Amino acid sequence: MSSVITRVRRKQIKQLIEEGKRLDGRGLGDYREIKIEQGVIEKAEGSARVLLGKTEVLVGVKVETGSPFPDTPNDGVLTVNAEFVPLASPSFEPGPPNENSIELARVVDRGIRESKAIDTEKLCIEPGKKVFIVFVDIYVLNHEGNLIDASALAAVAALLNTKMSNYEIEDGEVKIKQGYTPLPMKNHPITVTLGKIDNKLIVDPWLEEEQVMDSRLSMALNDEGNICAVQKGSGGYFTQQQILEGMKVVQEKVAELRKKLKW
Amino acid sequence: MSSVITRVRRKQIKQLIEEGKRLDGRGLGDYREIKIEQGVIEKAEGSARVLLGKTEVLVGVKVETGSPFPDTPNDGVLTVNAEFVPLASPSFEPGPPNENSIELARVVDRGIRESKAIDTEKLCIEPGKKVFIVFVDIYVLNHEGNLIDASALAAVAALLNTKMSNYEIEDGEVKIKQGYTPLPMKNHPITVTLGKIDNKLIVDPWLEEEQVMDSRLSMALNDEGNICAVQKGSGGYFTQQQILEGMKVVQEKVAELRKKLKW
Amino acid sequence: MSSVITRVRRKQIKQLIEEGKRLDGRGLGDYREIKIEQGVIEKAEGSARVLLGKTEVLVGVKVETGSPFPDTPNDGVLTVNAEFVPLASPSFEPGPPNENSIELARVVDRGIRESKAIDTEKLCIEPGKKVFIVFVDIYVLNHEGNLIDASALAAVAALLNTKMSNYEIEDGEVKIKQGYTPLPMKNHPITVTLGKIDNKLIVDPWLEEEQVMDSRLSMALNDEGNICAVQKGSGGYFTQQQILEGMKVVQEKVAELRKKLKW
Amino acid sequence: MSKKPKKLIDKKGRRLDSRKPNELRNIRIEVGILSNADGSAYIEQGKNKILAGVFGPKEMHPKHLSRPDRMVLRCRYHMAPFSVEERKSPAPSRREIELSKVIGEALEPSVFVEYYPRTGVDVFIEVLQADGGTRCASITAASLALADAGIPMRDLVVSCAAGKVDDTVVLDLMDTEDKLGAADVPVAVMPNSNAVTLLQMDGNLAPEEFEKAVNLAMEGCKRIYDLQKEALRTKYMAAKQEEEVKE
Amino acid sequence: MSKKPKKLIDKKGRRLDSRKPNELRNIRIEVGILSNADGSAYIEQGKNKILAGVFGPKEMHPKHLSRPDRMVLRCRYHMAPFSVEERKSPAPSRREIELSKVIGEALEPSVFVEYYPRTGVDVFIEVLQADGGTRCASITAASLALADAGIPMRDLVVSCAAGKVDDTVVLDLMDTEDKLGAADVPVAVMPNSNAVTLLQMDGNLAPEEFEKAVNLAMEGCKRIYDLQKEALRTKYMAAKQEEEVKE
Amino acid sequence: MSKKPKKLIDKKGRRLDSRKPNELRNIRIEVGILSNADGSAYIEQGKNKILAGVFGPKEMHPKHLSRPDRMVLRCRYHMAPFSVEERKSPAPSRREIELSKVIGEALEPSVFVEYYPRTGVDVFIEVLQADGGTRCASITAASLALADAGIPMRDLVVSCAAGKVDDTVVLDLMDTEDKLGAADVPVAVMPNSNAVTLLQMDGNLAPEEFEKAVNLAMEGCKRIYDLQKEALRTKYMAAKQEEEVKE
Repeated sequence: MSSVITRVRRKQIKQLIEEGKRLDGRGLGDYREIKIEQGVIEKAEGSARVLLGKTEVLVGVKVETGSPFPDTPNDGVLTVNAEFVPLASPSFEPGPPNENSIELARVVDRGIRESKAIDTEKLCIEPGKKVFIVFVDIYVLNHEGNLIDASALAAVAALLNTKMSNYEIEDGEVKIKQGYTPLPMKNHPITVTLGKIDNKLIVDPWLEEEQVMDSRLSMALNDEGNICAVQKGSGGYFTQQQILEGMKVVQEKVAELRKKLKW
Repeated sequence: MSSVITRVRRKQIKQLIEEGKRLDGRGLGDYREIKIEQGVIEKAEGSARVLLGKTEVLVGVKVETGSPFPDTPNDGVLTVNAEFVPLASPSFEPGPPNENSIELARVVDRGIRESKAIDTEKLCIEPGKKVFIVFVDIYVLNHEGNLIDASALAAVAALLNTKMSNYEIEDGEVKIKQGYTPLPMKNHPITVTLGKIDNKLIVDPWLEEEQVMDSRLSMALNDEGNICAVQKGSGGYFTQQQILEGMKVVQEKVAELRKKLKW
Repeated sequence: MSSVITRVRRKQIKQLIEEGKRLDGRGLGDYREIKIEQGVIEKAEGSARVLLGKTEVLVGVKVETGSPFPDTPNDGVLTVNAEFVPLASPSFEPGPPNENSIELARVVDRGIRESKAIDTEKLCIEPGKKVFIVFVDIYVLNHEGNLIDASALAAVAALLNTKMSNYEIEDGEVKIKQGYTPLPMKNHPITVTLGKIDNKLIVDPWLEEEQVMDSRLSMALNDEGNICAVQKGSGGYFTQQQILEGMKVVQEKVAELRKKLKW
Repeated sequence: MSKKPKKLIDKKGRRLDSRKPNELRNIRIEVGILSNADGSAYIEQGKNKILAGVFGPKEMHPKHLSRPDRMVLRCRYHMAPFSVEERKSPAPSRREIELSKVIGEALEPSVFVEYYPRTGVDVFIEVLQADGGTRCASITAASLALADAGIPMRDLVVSCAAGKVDDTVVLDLMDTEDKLGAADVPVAVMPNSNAVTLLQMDGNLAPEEFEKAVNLAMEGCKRIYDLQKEALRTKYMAAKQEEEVKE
Repeated sequence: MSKKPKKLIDKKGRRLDSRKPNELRNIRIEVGILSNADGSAYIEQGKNKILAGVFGPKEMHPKHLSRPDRMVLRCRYHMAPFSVEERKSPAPSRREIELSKVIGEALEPSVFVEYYPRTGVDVFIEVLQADGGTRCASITAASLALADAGIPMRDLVVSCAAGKVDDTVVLDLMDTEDKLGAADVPVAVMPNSNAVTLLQMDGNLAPEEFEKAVNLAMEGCKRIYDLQKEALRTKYMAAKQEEEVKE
Repeated sequence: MSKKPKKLIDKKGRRLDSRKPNELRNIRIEVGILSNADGSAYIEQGKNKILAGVFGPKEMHPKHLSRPDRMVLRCRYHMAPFSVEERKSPAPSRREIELSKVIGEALEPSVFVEYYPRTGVDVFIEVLQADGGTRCASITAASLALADAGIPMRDLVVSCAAGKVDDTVVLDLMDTEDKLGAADVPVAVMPNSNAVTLLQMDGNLAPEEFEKAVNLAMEGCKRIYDLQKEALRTKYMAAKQEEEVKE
């Protein structure tokens, strides 16, 4: 793997962070530059591209009809999938989703699902029989670190951009009508990820920091500022104190990110 | 594979068997201690755990509704699956079933199916449309040899322990009612496996004997003492004489095992 | 792989072709001996075995009922699959189809599909609900080169040999009646493959020539002499001039092959 | 498969295809018919049509499967999608995986595996048309393919089934008898040593019936053994002739 | 699952199974119960029944996954088909793959991985019956299995969840509470150093509720830690006795 | 897709998107846009949006696929699930597998594979939006990505399709024309030597129409070749400028 970091570089990153600085000039609590572009894939019902520095994630949303789950007959279905496209990193291999891409998809999924971002009841066409299925496909196009925040942001931006065909029920069959309706959204979860390097917490770790950091903590907050999903990852540990401290940082950064996301 | 046996050990086992003895003190025709425990998994419709010496097999039975096979529209469906759980042996790898676990499942399946142990006609809900499907999942928890006999015994014990929800048909839909009915059983096949080591037949070979033995022969007998399934395995050969001799031993041991299985 | 060719042999083949000759005595534009045998698998609805020299391909056709594709509700379905049976060549591995067998199946499929060889509208039982599905299974039994031509020929021969059960619709159910009808065929595509070795075009390359040749070009022509499928393969290149020249050769050879295929 | 005929054996003791209870189906065997395999054989037994091809001895892939003291014999039994009534998916079924295992185990005792340590031999069996008893016919053909490949062997392995149909023990069951009969007992044997290398059974047989079926199957094996040897001889003579012509 | 009960906590503050909000379920732990694994443990927590087995340190397969400076810990969390209401396919689900990853990451910080470079340790977890909180109980058992295998460790890892049910923060959610409650916060910790090695959450919690839940889960972990140590001691004493008997 | 328009070409000879028969769609190409790939390019051709990334030359994994006398070029063509009308499963389809093969074979003749024996180059193509002619646009982009990676090459490979729509031979078919037209002839070429490295066709063309289509496609290729070279130049100038700024 060509992305393994040298010992010297490792030391340099740690030393800087000790001093409250970072290799790319950011402060410990700073995000890289964020760009959000919606509607980039015209053939998808919704889409958004997020650039977090050089990290690039494209999310496409397709809306199709299908069967509801037996235990939620009145709710549409949300499906989140993540592809680590092999051109995005020498560490990505072509093939079926692995534990890393599955974790990413499931963390983004939990943020959306637990914040009840989509009004799934409005996606019911015929209770127990036919509902809309919302496919959120996360496509990682360039991996320079912090895929979780970029993907979560792109997913919500794409959902906000999603329009569904109008329809009528005629003799039990769904007939597509003219015009579009936006996907019914009730909430807008924002996820912020922290890295821990030698007991310092940093925001938005980039690729080389990810290779140095001891541990990672991601939190998704909903519109009300409540926590709706948490994921500690990448080995290592946090003290109880660091978790609470981290929560404060996350609250601050969520407010910042939320401004980027217009709806 | 750490379970490969040394040459010295191999010689020792063979020599003892030549003398009619076995490493663990058993006679050639003796089973290890057998323990059968039913109802160990409360969430399953039926379950049983069998200990054959240190060999441990857990069988869980789930009963669900589904479609019958087109050529047997009036019969419920039996499905037997075996998992070689990797914590049971250093020789088990995680992954999809391999030829060994598939053979085990199919041998157990044949014993149950050919003896008509389950009254599958009573599992029909609506001919050609809806029947009960009985899933028998064999879970090998510790592999110390003779998985076939332990699994076959655990499967029948679990089926005898299986209760199904009562139901009514209302407007073509299956409605679950209160109470349970035992799974309709008509027969109780018992399987006995013999090993052949230098022309001696032994009963219930354990792990090290399996690594030494030339061949294996398993027979399932039904309540009437008829043979309903046979499987020669593990390479090697039997003479015609040994097969008939083996059949006699099996008849004897089946009677013995049958006493352990109360119903 | 035992089928790799030596450097000496390679040189010899090239030299001969330079002189307009081939190792097995053929001229550059000659096919190996072709044998077509139909109806070799009685249990299949249709079948044919083609020998192209020692290359042997068996095609079996099964006709079953199923659902049409949503965008062609009035058409039966054609499915072509190719198996590189491992006993046919040391270079074939058991396992799911690989890029080579998929390419073969798709090239044969295109020839049949684009020439509209099968009258798929006549395979419609109930528009949008039930149609006949024609499974064409290409089974490569011995690989001595030019699998495309042998397979395409065997596929059409098998389709011409295919008979379907007569049926009636009774209460929306398909009832099989006595007797058979031939599969409705409208066209008979013939595929010819050229190899390019040092700027010479050869017809029907056999195994060793395939290992020496720079590139391959296959063309399927329909009854009217129109081109319905083209596939350049195996790396290398053709000049524009060679393509047109090749087309002429193909036209000639198609006429020759067509005579072998009686219908 | 749809409706069970009243009788599988008629009043005169004849079976559906008019065979007597202890009669084999027509058998045709050819050896050495594939140009790429190191050894091969083709068998027709009734409507069964089966090809077997052998590659090896050769280096094992992957290497960690090789054994320092012996050759490893691997076997794949596979059915063509068009070989049966309803199209079969080409992906190996659980049945095919089990049969691959027991067929390999039936062939292995006949091979001097210790002659070629660290190597592997692959036996590939393709059922082109199936009509009951494919595992037996596969073993009969595969053993010839091994011999044709020049693998050193103790004896040929030959295989045949017996079973119970209506109330009679019969030889060499065809598909309908297999499906509607009471029991099927496939047996494989090395005739020289009477060593049974495959024995399976499913159905319902009293012990004495089982014994009778095993005996009948062994009897059938012996008859097929003659055909095996004849096929080998034919191949050998043809090869010899070809050589002589060359000289 | 069918209908939501009106209340998950009754007027007296008791939960569906009559536990108090900060009460653990019954827990039973056994260490060293498998004969083939290098280390093993079994846990029952409420109706959860979970087995953990450890193999290693040993050579890595495939080799290219080994690391020159450390041991690699691999973890597989797997549910038996009969462990849940509706039969689960034995193929690993996306949920099982994610949990395998986070459980492995929760265990790893406790292991001195640098002691055995180039080796691997496999942790296999089998959920035989599931009733909410399986990932936590799995970690508790797997850490004991690692200790039983003699893997050098800083501390045991112990795990427990807290969550919100109706309006109350409660400890150790069972299945119904997990499904119908407002939030679930599984936590794993090495108690000696208060190092949190697993933290997840889904649901909806105000920040102060989240803090409360984390604290309550840590509290639960400490109580289970005592049971873990007790189980290790029992195993150790039994092993010692056995040895003395032998001598 | 639902209903076939009466005419794909109107009375004035204009196509559905008002192009003339021999007119290309709008094309936008960028080179060197990915930070991790050794080379990369992005192309928009009509509504097609395609990314290509190249890694290598590098050691081959698995090793046994490497070749002692040459570099091995592997290619994966893949469509994003959201790139087409109905969501596509991310697992590679048979179509994607065939296209990966022919695209790789179209690119390979342009590379001096003998310069780096035993190594491998991976070409990854991701179709983010598909609108007909993706294989051609993919080749155009992938060849630039190879050049951007510094792989030694004889020439760029450029690709374009022609086809027959209604009764006219037209250039660069878009999706609707591809689906409803009479034939599609994708061609790839190294313009310096006029070497055709990809040629496929499906539909129904008289020989003279086929010849005309091939000629028109070659003509289109030449025009796109200019855009390719321009894109490379732009990348080169930008890189140079950046370097100068640094100095």
